[in-house]
Amino acid sequence: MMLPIDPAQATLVVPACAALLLVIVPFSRLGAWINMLASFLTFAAALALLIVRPAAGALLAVDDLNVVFIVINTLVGFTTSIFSAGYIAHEVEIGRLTPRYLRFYHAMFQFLMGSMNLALLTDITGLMWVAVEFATLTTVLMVSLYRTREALEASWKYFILGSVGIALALFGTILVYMAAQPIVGDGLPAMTWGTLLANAARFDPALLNIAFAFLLLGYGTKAGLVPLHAWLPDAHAEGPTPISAVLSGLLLNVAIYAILRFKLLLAANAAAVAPGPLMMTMGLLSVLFAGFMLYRRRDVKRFFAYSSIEHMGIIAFAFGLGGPLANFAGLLHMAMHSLTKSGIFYAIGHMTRIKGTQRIADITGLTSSHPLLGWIFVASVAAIAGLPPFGVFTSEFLVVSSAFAHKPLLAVILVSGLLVSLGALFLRLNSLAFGEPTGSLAPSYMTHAPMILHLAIVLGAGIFLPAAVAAWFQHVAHLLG
Amino acid sequence: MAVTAALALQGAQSVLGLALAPLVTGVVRKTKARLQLRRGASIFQPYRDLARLLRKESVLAYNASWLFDHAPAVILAFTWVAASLIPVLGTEPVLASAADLIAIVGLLASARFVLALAGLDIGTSFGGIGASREVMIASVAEPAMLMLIFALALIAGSTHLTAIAGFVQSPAVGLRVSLGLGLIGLIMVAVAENGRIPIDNPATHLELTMVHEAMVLEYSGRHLALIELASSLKLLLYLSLIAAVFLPWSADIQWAGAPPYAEQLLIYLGKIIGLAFLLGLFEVSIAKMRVFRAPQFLGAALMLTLLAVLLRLVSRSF
Amino acid sequence: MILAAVMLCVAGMFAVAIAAATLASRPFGRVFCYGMMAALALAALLAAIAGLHGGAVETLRLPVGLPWLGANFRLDALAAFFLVVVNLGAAASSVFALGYGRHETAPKRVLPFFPAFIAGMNLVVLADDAFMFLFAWELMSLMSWALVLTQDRDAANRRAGFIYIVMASFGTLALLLAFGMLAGPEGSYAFSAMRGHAPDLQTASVVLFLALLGAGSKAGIVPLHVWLPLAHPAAPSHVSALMSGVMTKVAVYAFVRIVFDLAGVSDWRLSAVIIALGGVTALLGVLYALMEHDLKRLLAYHTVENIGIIFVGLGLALAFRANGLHAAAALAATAALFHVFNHSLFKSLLFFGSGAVLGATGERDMERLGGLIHRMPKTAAYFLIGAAAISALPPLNGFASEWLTFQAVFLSPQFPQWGLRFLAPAVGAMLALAAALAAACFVKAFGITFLGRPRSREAQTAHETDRLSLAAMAGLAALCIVAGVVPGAFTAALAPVSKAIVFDRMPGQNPAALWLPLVPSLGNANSYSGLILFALLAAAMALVALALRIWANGASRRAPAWDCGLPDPSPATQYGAESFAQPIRRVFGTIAFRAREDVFTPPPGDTAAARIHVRIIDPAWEALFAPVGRGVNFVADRMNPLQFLTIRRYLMLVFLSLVFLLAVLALWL
Amino acid sequence: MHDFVFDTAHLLAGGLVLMSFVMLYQDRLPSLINAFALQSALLAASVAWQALAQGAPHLLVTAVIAATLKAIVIPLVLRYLIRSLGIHRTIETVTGIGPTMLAGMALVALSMGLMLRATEASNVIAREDIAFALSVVLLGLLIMVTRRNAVGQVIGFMSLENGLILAGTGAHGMPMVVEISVAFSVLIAFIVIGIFLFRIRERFDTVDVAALDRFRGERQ
Repeated sequence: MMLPIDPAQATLVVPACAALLLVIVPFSRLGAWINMLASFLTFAAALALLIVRPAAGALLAVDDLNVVFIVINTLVGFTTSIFSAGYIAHEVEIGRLTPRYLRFYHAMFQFLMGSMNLALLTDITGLMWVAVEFATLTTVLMVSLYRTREALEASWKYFILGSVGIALALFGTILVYMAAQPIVGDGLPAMTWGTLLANAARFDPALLNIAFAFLLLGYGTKAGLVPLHAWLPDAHAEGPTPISAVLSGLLLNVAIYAILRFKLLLAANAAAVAPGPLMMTMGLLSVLFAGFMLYRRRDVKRFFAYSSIEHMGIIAFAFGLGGPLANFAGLLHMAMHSLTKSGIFYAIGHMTRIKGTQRIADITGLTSSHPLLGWIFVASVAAIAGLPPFGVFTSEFLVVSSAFAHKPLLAVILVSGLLVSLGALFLRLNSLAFGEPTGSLAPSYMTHAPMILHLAIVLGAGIFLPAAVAAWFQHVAHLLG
Repeated sequence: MAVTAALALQGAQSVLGLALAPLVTGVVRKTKARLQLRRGASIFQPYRDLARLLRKESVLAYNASWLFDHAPAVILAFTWVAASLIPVLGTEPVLASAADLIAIVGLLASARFVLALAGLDIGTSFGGIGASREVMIASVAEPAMLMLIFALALIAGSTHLTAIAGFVQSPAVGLRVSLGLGLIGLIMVAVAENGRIPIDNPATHLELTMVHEAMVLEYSGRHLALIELASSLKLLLYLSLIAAVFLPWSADIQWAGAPPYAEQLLIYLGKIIGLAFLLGLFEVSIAKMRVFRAPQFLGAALMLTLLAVLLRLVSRSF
Repeated sequence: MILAAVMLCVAGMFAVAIAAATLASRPFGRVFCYGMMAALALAALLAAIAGLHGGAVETLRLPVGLPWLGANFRLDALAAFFLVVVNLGAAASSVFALGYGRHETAPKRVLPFFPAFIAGMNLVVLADDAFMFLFAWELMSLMSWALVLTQDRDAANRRAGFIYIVMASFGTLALLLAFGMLAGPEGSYAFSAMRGHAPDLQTASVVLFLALLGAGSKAGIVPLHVWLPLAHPAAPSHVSALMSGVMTKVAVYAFVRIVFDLAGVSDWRLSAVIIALGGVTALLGVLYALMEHDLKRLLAYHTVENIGIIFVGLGLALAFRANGLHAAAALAATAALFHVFNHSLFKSLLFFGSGAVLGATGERDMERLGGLIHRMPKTAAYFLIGAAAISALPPLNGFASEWLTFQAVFLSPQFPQWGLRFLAPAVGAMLALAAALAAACFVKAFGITFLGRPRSREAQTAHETDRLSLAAMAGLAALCIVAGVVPGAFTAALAPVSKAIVFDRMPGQNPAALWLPLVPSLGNANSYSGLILFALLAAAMALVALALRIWANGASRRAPAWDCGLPDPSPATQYGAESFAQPIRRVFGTIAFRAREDVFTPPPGDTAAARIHVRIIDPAWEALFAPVGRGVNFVADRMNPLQFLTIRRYLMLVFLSLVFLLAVLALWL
Repeated sequence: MHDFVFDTAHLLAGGLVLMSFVMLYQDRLPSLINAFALQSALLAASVAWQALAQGAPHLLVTAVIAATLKAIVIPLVLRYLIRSLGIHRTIETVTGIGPTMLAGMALVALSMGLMLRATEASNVIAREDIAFALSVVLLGLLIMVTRRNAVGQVIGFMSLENGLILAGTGAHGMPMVVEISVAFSVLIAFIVIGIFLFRIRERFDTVDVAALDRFRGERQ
């Protein structure tokens, strides 16, 4: 069959057009519908990428690695658009948002999706950097949507730290170009993944090392790795809940993806220092730090933001460990985490909307007052804590076991970190989901479908990982070396 | 044929034990009385007491349950079975394979379990005192007893009383340190288990010192008769245990075709009466101790028996 | 074939769980769920018995879980035996719950999890690779956690649930590391691959340590037991029965599977550790129980004690096996496994009894019970049987297995190592002490709860529980008696298991004549016949009854209690749980728990009531758990300010880490 | 000819680093802004020179952008902001000037040591530029972390971007896309900052970041 544009371009064009359209459309309801439709089309295009793989164009190149990410990205984007329709509508009802902001919000949402897709699909390091930059700026604006003092401060913090990180990333990108330029010559080839990877072995290792230091810090800031994490909790806590879901579920993945790409270069160059130890150190640091920070959180969204930091740490650790098994585990964990965590944020959206507060202390007894929501939440938290029968258990099992096989001591540290954060998760779950219900008992009108869908996928992956998916992930894992 | 004969012998032994038990109590009481320069009742007084109690009607408290009603028979049954498993005439009761020393201790424990429950049944403070003190004492006495069994098992290579008795009769065994320690331990345990001075005073009705008597305070008539019979049977049991293990003199069985049960019975009676006399002597010669000293007393017994075991482990010659 | 049948039953259980989630609100939901569960558990039980007799090893590989590993299941003698334990308990508690379930205030919080919990336990026993094992293991924990939180309005239950889930995950991670050790760097996680290579001493000891942490924390080895008396009683009684009677056995299974089968630990020093731990656990467990006056918590603590006895047996088996004394090892192993079976019987029975009492009076505190034998005679009778059995009194099953354990202890002179020779008798003394104390504790439990005068209005107005509950209790009580009277039949059934784990079986059981006495070892003539004892006792009682009928005055008269002439009408004057345990508390508690009694007597003329206040300190909690909690809080407090830095300081962090990295590169290049 | 090219590039790049030091030294906002404007002008010059040296005319665009936007427009706007917001003119630095300068020296040494040894392969101008660029970037960061004042931090950030542009132009034949993106991002960044400053003006009495940090989440 002959499409006017191939699916890869579609994942970019659709959001772009939708964004323009949404800027124009004044009606919020219609805007929400357009938003959903566009996200769905993007998702469909991404799914199509699984079947028809377009040839690498001038700017876009689809390979097994970024297909994994693009599918997760668009899927969560789609479900989030469904969730945000109900959520934002309610925000307008209670007058927290005005329709003007709403138009802005929907346009920004599509713009964000588009730029993230671009970051994932592009073949040019510079272009990827631009896309990540746009994604950052968009989210900064969306975090500041509520205009409260807290929101402003959160987005200011996010903006400053984010732009510094972005600047560092750019410097790293330039350094990579400089390392490549003597070998592959001037111009675009020296910024194209394909040629870079092909010739990485002959690059100046010293330059690559410095470049990776900058890139890890730069994109690591976006991934929220300790000690670069500072923006993440507040940005999650003060922005609209759908944006928290997107941040945790998607933007962090994009940053990890960028780091992985560059890690490939270093892995291909024998003389360069192995990036593994660095990533493992930051990963373990993040796990332990987030685990302990969880105990003192009062705000439910900030709480789960720290849990995201912890899981980014696990993922960084897994990829830093390297080897097919660990990489497989890292990929699986990333997929499972973005699904589960976004689901949790949907649930939080429901409960904060019902109870009208984000304070953990003011939300109790959900399983009694709202059984469906409450038990979905319990299941999701159990899943994020790494308990079966959910997919996170599988990935954490693989991470720990492969770590233990090669670096037993690190595995022990990782395990203790996991235990600390599990304790915090269930300590808070105790008061959130159980006990005497407090606050409003009004039923939740918003749809539970996105949560249930995510939970179902995670559950299915935990029980039965289709051989096709596994083989695909394994192939990617081998790519990652 | 042989089996039926053995069974008959076993039955005879059991009945004999039941018949002798009050006599032993009588002998102890008489000895004590004499040593306290009283004339004291005849050694057959316990039989009269039992007969009198059996004639009387039994008075039950209003809230006495079926457990309280049936406990005495059960207690007597358990004690009786335990007692009849101690070899008295000859060394091989046919049912010996049924139970070894551990099982005998277990049977006594069952009896005590039921007795303590019966003490709690009416819901009086005295029953409670008796029961709680009884189990406290038993909780130290039983380990001591088991350690003794362990020591004997180490020496004789079996926990079976018949095997042990047979072994100690064999010329192979002479005086052993471990045996001596074991004997002392066994005596201490026996004193405690039978509620004798210095642990308990079978004759007292001074509330604060009662243990066994406090438990059976609410019993009367035939129930009390069964309890009394059971306790004297228990006393006999321990005495004949000591006799079987530590006084291994018996008639030469190979003397004639038919085993000389008459002689053995006489020897056995001699041992028992002698031990009963010694017990009386022991009881009048010391004073009763506070109930919370009892654990220390029994703890000493436990230590002695454990020491016996360890010595035995160190070297065969002990 | 058999494995497939069991797997089908497990699948059915999951189906019931899903169906129950929807039916829970309906009136017939309870009947449906528990009825189906009873049927499925019975079917699985029969299949497992068949497997235990057939003795064939079956394996099954399902294409779920990890794609390259699959989900492997294996049914061998060991698995079959524990399947019997699991499904027997499951069937009993399902029957019990059919009646008892009426008392459930929130069926929605029980019905969906109950079947999944049982299915998870079955899967743990069947799993044949590390992933499936841990998956099922953690599933079991999660489901039971949900059941612990049934009464989630009660803060104590929430705390119990929290401690439980954390301890459970701790155990899971420890087991994960243990499997990691066994699998080796590039090893596979299939058990069949682990069996292949025997680990060296160092690996073996680490594995044993991790297994003790993982399985031991689940089974309730002191000092990892603290969650157990909190969590088990919090659940509904039929679930408490499962958790205490069955789930701890699954933990024992995990330990046996890892240490005996997979790791093949063969070093006497390691076994000495297990023996010592078992002894300490048994003793401390029963002492904890004696200090307790909450009926269900008392029972939970007794689980700790019995787990200790079981581990002593296992440790002895390991020690004998390490020294190549296979006959002795067989004796010890059989004793341990037989006790596993017995304890699952009477512990479930006792929890059912406590559940019946709870349902009838709404009370768990023994200080507010009493006299129930008059209002709940059947329950009282069954509870009494269970109490006698757990107190190791002949001729019941508890005594049979403890007798075997003692026989195993008595074989310790065979050890070539002095350490074991001295350790065994010492632990034997501990076991004896524990047994005697257990008897004392159950005199208290039964006496205070069922005897005496009622201590509260609820106890006065209690009614006998329903038929099905009674039926479940009756069945278990009957099994307790049967297993005590003909232990040979059961130990004979255990022969293949002991063959599997210690390469030998206990002698002296020919299946033709199971009524013959137990002869544990051919070396000495020791033997025990519950049957003969039972016959003798029956005969003796008959004779006594006959004699009474002939000679005694059969008349009885009811009258007020005499009580030395001055009976006090108030039930408060009878002995309570606290006062009954006071002598033992003074003797042992002062050492074990630093127990202190503060007596307050008002001055003369003051009419205020005198008060006694007993303070008991749990050494395990004080030494282990409180410090961990404090440590976590301390670190969290120290780290928390990092949430409140100024943006400039955060920038400083970024800047410094950048400079650090560059400096490192500059120095290394 | 070649060494003349080299010397000039060297001179200009060094000038950037020098200006960074000057900015580091300033403790008054207006003079800080002046220093920044001067640095941007120098940057424009060096970029232009690079365009000549490399024969890459498209670089002139970057030079023009730098010259107009950074050297003229932004400083003006900043001055206007200061006046309109009535920000007190002196900015309190975290540490004294002396330690800051020493730290700056160390940073320059670090970047030199790192880069000059690293980029053996690439041509001379490139390694000079990249070395200077790195030190400018680091110094920019240092300015950001040593200034308590939002405007100060923004300026530090922009001088950091100057360093980036220097590096980008130094990299031989680096495609257009980068410069555009840099300029674009600076533009957006500045717009957003502007928005922020005004919002902050609405909400707070000062653009002192410390005032912004009063809330910092959960500290109620």
